[in-house]
Formats: sequence, structure tokens, C-alpha cells
Amino acid sequence: MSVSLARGIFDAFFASIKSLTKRRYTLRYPEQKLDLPDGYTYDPKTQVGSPGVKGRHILYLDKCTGCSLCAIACEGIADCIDMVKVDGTWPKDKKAIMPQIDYGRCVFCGFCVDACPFDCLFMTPEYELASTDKRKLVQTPFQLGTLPEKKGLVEFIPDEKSGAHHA
Amino acid sequence: MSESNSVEKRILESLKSKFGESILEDGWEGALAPKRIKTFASREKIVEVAQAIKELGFDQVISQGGTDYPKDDIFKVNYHLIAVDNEELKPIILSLATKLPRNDPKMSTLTNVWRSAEFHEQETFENFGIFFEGHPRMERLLLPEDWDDIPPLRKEFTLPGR
Amino acid sequence: MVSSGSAISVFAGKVNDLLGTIVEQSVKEPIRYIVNWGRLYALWPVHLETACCSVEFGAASGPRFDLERFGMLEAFGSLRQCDLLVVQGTVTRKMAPRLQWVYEQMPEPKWVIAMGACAISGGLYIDSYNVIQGIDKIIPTDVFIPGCPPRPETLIQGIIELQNKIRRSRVRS
Amino acid sequence: MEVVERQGDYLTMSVGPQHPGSGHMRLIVTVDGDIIVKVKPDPGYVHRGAEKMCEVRTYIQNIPHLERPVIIDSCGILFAYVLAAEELIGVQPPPRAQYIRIIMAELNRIISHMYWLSIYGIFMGHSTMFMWPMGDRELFIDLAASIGGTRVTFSYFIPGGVRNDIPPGFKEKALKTFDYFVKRLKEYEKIYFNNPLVLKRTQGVGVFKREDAISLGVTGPNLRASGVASDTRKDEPYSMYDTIDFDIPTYREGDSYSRAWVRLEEMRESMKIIRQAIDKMEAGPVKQPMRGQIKGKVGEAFARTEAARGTMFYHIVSDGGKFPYRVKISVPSFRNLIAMSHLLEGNRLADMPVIYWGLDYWPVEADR
Repeated sequence: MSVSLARGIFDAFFASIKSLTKRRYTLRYPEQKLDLPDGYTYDPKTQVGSPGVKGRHILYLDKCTGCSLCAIACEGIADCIDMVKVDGTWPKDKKAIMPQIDYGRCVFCGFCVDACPFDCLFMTPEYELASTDKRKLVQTPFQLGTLPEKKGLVEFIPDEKSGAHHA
Repeated sequence: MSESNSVEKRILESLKSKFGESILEDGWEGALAPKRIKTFASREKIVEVAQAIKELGFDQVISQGGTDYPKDDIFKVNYHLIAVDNEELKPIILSLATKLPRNDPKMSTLTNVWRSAEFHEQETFENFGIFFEGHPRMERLLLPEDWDDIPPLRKEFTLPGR
Repeated sequence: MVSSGSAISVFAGKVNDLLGTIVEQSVKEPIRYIVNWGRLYALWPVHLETACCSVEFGAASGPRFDLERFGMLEAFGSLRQCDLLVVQGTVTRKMAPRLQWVYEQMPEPKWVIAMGACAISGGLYIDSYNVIQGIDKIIPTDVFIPGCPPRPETLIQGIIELQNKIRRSRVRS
Repeated sequence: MEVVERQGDYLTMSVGPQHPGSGHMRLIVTVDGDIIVKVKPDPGYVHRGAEKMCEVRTYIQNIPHLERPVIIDSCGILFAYVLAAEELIGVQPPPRAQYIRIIMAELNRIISHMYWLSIYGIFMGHSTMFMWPMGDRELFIDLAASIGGTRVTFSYFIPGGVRNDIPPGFKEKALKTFDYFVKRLKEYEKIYFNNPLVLKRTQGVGVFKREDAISLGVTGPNLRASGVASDTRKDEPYSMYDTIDFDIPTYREGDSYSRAWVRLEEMRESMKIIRQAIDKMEAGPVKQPMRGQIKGKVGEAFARTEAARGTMFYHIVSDGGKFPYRVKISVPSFRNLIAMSHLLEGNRLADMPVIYWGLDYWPVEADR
């Protein structure tokens, strides 16, 4: 009994000590950022999406027709899309209304992307949306129209010799 | 498929021989499907039928819930039963249904037959206001303590803004 | 005599005021900086899980994201030594009074983070009969972290936002 | 468990909802000294009315909120809903979609068990066992996120298939992760499962007898730890599980220790299943296209699947409209809750966290 006890404790201790030689696990977030793939897109013809990250949306303003199908799809989910008036003239969008998304409600399910028949609402891998002001979470069509810069740098590598690490 | 179907048929036949055709009397759909048996019992006979089903080998209540039909003025209560300890019955789910009038939603509890029905019945009580006579703890479980509205899963309860 | 005496006292009072402002300006700002700096990197969160966002909070405390790099320690038993309340998800009608009690028991200064769409506005549960539509209706909230649930990176970004806010905040004497 | 009625002062206290060891539920515990005499669970702190909400949402719109009750196992809770909805709508997913579903469900099972394992570690004051699984869980989250898009809530299964194909290079990434993780599991055994200190705290604690486990309606790994080989994947093979070769780990003891072993073994089995599913998968469509408004035919459907915590069951009644008439969700945590008071009575208060979390009770799932 005492031998197995000692052996068990030694095994546990040794397994832990071994990890001192391994590489650092932590992603140092604000300096390092994960290399995420592109955002989620959807092909309305085949009705199949692409495997992509579901983050903040991107709206191609020149393609949007103001059909408000995205808002209808979201109505029963999170009710976060409002169709708002935008300045300027849009040849495809006579009513000049476009989606405005409230990220205080959005759940990033991507069903609005599935609902868009004109290839104009997709998702991007941007996730840095926290704010001290609730009103800033509402993004207007013009804010949604900008592509985020790609900041991703590091990948997660599982490697049992040197330990899982980011590089 | 035919072999597994025979097990279901045999169970249904044995129940039929005990309780007659009333075991099939459900106005909704057929009683037999692959791996599914749908039975019905009136609320006076439900404990008796449940006892017989338990003796066949169905030992757990996987789900118990009500459905509200204001048009027909009834509640339908479904017990879904599985057998975890019986190799032959393992693939089968047996549904035991009963109807209760909406103005007198009361039935006797099945916790004496299957203890696993206890929390499910409590939940049906608070969601529909169906009272289970003889239940050890007929009290509120999930809803807040100060709930004073009608039971939420009844059809006349509408969600705000819908 | 009277007038000259009052003139002197007025003068002395003005000098005193001026000195007071100079001293206050030169002392208060460093003190404010030091006090805020102390608060900044010692945020002790209350361990109150209100719903499913606690999973991602747990993941953020894990080794990959490691909130302790920002002075955020993990679970604590006592509310009396905590100064940060992270509301992790939906607040139901049954939980709302408990959340208020927890908030009232925490000592000043205290900050609140609303984590996840449910805590900010009700999220998916916009029409549920049992969900509070946003915690800023019941307790003052400092930082909003969108997502359902937010990625741990977003949570860390929100905590950095909170630290910036603390850095700017005034210190009561 | 037998409780000897004793003379003396009883103390009733409530554990939770703000308590490091409880999560978002309350247990009203009566103790005599440090022996628990009576436990009354008080759930409902996260009751969000999911069943009522289903009645005013379409079959597709129901998907995001139905997976929120258990976001660490979001595909597991959705699987049964999708199967029942498919029966009502009358669509069949293509075979490739079914294999992808199996991959996602099993990845979610590993993610869920890893989360459970890390919290189990911290409940026993074993900080290393919190850090290691929580860190290695991220590997599987990355795998699942590369398919589903988000970290935990994918909204990935829909009636008729899955929403997108798996990304190129998934197979290599997955196999690399499994090779790494299989070796890590051996280290877990060393530092935790064979650690004499952990053995002392878990062996013989919270014992479930086989008959009690069956009669109380316990399900999932907790039931398998008591010696009942009950697993829906074998009992009533849904999707493509009948083409895959795997075992159901069962233990006879029924204590907290064997409940932990069941889950550890299940992670190994899950990796085995995913390897086979990747190999068996053939190229093809991943979704049956559907036009127009999705409506269910009049009638009812019920389906069960094996989620990480046990058998998930959905009963959907349809009246032919675009909204389901009634959706009954029967979740494993809710059925395991009844066992909690039974198990805790007669044990010491200090063993409460071990027993409580050993059941893998997830309050959000139980409350819905």
C-alpha cells in the first residue's frame, strides 16, 4: 500500500515537473493574435456556406437592395437588424435603406447571411467589439461596410515534445 | 427490420389483450411505427396501464410533458418510456398518452410506478397547471417564486411583443 | 484699520486658495494616478455565474488566455473583498434580486461588466417571460462585451477597456 | 444510502447561487454536524422559457436558442431536435452530412468532458488538473471552430444537413491533435486518475447502486458508471452510428471515481469514432436544398440522441404550420437532478463538491 502510494505521488510529481521543460502555452493576446480563417460566406445558389469565422458582419453597400430579408430572418432570432435610411444615391437600392446591426443583441449565428440572396452580407473574423458605451455597439451601414485589417499572426500548434504552443 | 417490428407488435398485442382496443384509441395517428409504440389510456385507468407497461420491462421515464389543445378543450399528457436494462426493448420508445379536460386538469401521479417521473410531473404542474394527485412534492420547481400569471405553456399565455 | 485688515485677510485668503489649488493640483494628480494604478491591476471578480457565458469566462481563466496577466484573479469565496462583478450571461427574474444583493454587498469602488448579448440586452431571449432585458436596468454597468458567448479575446479586450476607464476615473477624497 | 436519524441540532443552509462550488443553482442542505441529512435542490435560476419560445419561431429560427442551454455541447443538444424536425418536415440529409454531424457531435462530447474534467480538478483543489484540460480543450475548440465558425455555439446542424462543408486540411489537423491528445491522456492518468490523493477523495464516495440508478432515471455516463450499458448510439443507432465500430465503457462501482473514468474512456472512444467517420466520408453534397417556407406535416415526432451528459430527447408536435405547435425538450441534466439529493444524503459536507460535479450537472441545461 505505502509503496503504491509513494509511486503514485512520485508519478504525479514527475509528470508535472516534466512540463517545466515545455514551451509556453499562453497566447499573449493584445500583442499576439490568432490567425483566423476568413469570415463565413454563403452561396444562395447551392444553399451551402463556406467554413469561416462568424464575427462582425461586412455589408457591400453597392450590392445591397434594401430587401430587408436579413431583418426578417433575424426577427425571430435576436431581432438585432434594423433597416435604416442611408445618405446618398444607390442605383440598386431605390429606397436607400440598409441594415444596421446592434451587436448588443447579435448572437453571431449567421442566419442573416444565409437569408441574403444578393451576396452582399457576409461575416468577417473581427471580434474586438467590447465598448464602455452601449450605443457604440450599434453599427451603422457605413461602419459595417469597412473590411477589418487582418491582424492575425500566430497559430496553435499541438506538439507533444515541446508542448502545445502558439507560433 | 421485420424482427424488431415483431417485438413492438408483440408488446402492443399483449397490452391489447389486457385492456382491449381502448389502448389504441388516440385521435391523432397510428399506434405502431418502427421503434415507436403509441398507446393511450383514460385517466381513470392510467395507473393500471402504467403498471402493466412497467411489468413488460420499460423502466425509465425519459420525458413527460403536456400539450395544450384549446380547440378540443383538452390537455394531452405524454409519458415517454424507455428500457435501459432490457436488451430486446432498448431500441423502443413507448409513448403513453392521456387526455384531461381543460376545466378539470387532474390525474393521479405515476411516481409510484416510475420514480423518475417525479420532477417531470412537477414541471408539467407549473407549466400547465395540471395537478397530479398523490405526488410527494406538488410545488413549483423552475419558475420564479413570485410567479402570479397563468401557467406559461398554456396557449392563452402569450409572449410579450408577439 | 478695519478696511486694511480686511484687505490683508482677503489677500491672505487668496494666497491660501492659490496655494491650496497648487498643492491640490500637484498632489491630487499623482495620488489619483497611484490609487488608480493600484486598482487597475488588482481586479478581483465575484464568482457569480448567471448563465452559460461562464464557460468562456472559465476558458479565459485557463492557460491559453490567462486573465491573471491582467491582474484578474479567478474565483473567490467572499464578496466583501471583490471589486468587479462580471455578469456572465442571462439574468432571469429569479436571479435578478440575487444579483442586486451581490452588487449591494460589494465594497466601493466597484465595477460591472456585462458579458454576452443576454446580459447587455436580453439577446436571444428578447421575448422570454422570465428574462431581464439587459442588466443596466437593475445595476449600473461599465463595460459591454458583445458576443454569444464572447470570445475570450473579446473579454480580455473588454477588461482592457475597463482598465482604461479606471485609469481616467476620479478618486473621491 | 441510509440515513440514521439522530437526535441533535440540525442546521439548514443554502449553498448557492453565489458560491464557488454550486454554479447557478441552489441546494438547500440540512446538516447534522457535517453529515448531510437532507438536500432539496432549488433549480430555475436560468429558466429562460425555451419551450414557449419555440412556439413562436420557425423550425430554422429555433436553432440558435435551442443550443444555448448547453453551449459546451451545442451540437449534442441540437442533434435530437434536428432528427425530430427532419421527420416532420420530410427531408433526409445526405450521407456526407451525417458523417460531418457525427464528427461535430463527438468533438462536442470531448469539449464538454474536458470542461467537466477541469472543473472537477479545481473542485478538489487540484489546480494542475484545471489548467491542463482547460488548455487542451482549446485544441478541440479550434477543430470545431474551423468547421462551425464560432468557438462554442455553432448553429451548425439544420434540418436537411449541415450548413457548410468541412474546411480543407481538417483531416491532417484533426489527426495531429488526436496523436497529441492520446499521449496527454496518459499524463492525465498519472497526475490525476492514479493519484493516491484523488483516489482517497473519490473512491467509494457517492455510490449509486445499479437498481437505484435505473429507478431514479439516471442517464448517460452516470448510468454507465453503475454498470448499465445503456447508450443511445448503440441502442437505437441514429445517423450513421451503425456503420461505426466503438465500445461503450462501463464500470460496476458506481462511485465518483468510476464516473470520472467513464468520461475519460469516452473521450478515447470519441476520437476513435471521429477517425472512422473521416475515413468513411465520401465526397458529395452536405445539404439537401429546400425552397420556400419550411413547414412540418401534421403529427408528432420524437427522437433521442446521446449527448455528452446522457440521452437527449425531443418531442415535437406540429399542426402543419411554419411554427412547431409544441416542443418538449427532455434534457439529461434535469433527469440527473433527482439523483442529486439521493446521492448527497448521508455523505459528509466536504464530499459535496465531488459528488455534485461528479454527476456533471449543468444547471443551464436543466433549467432550459
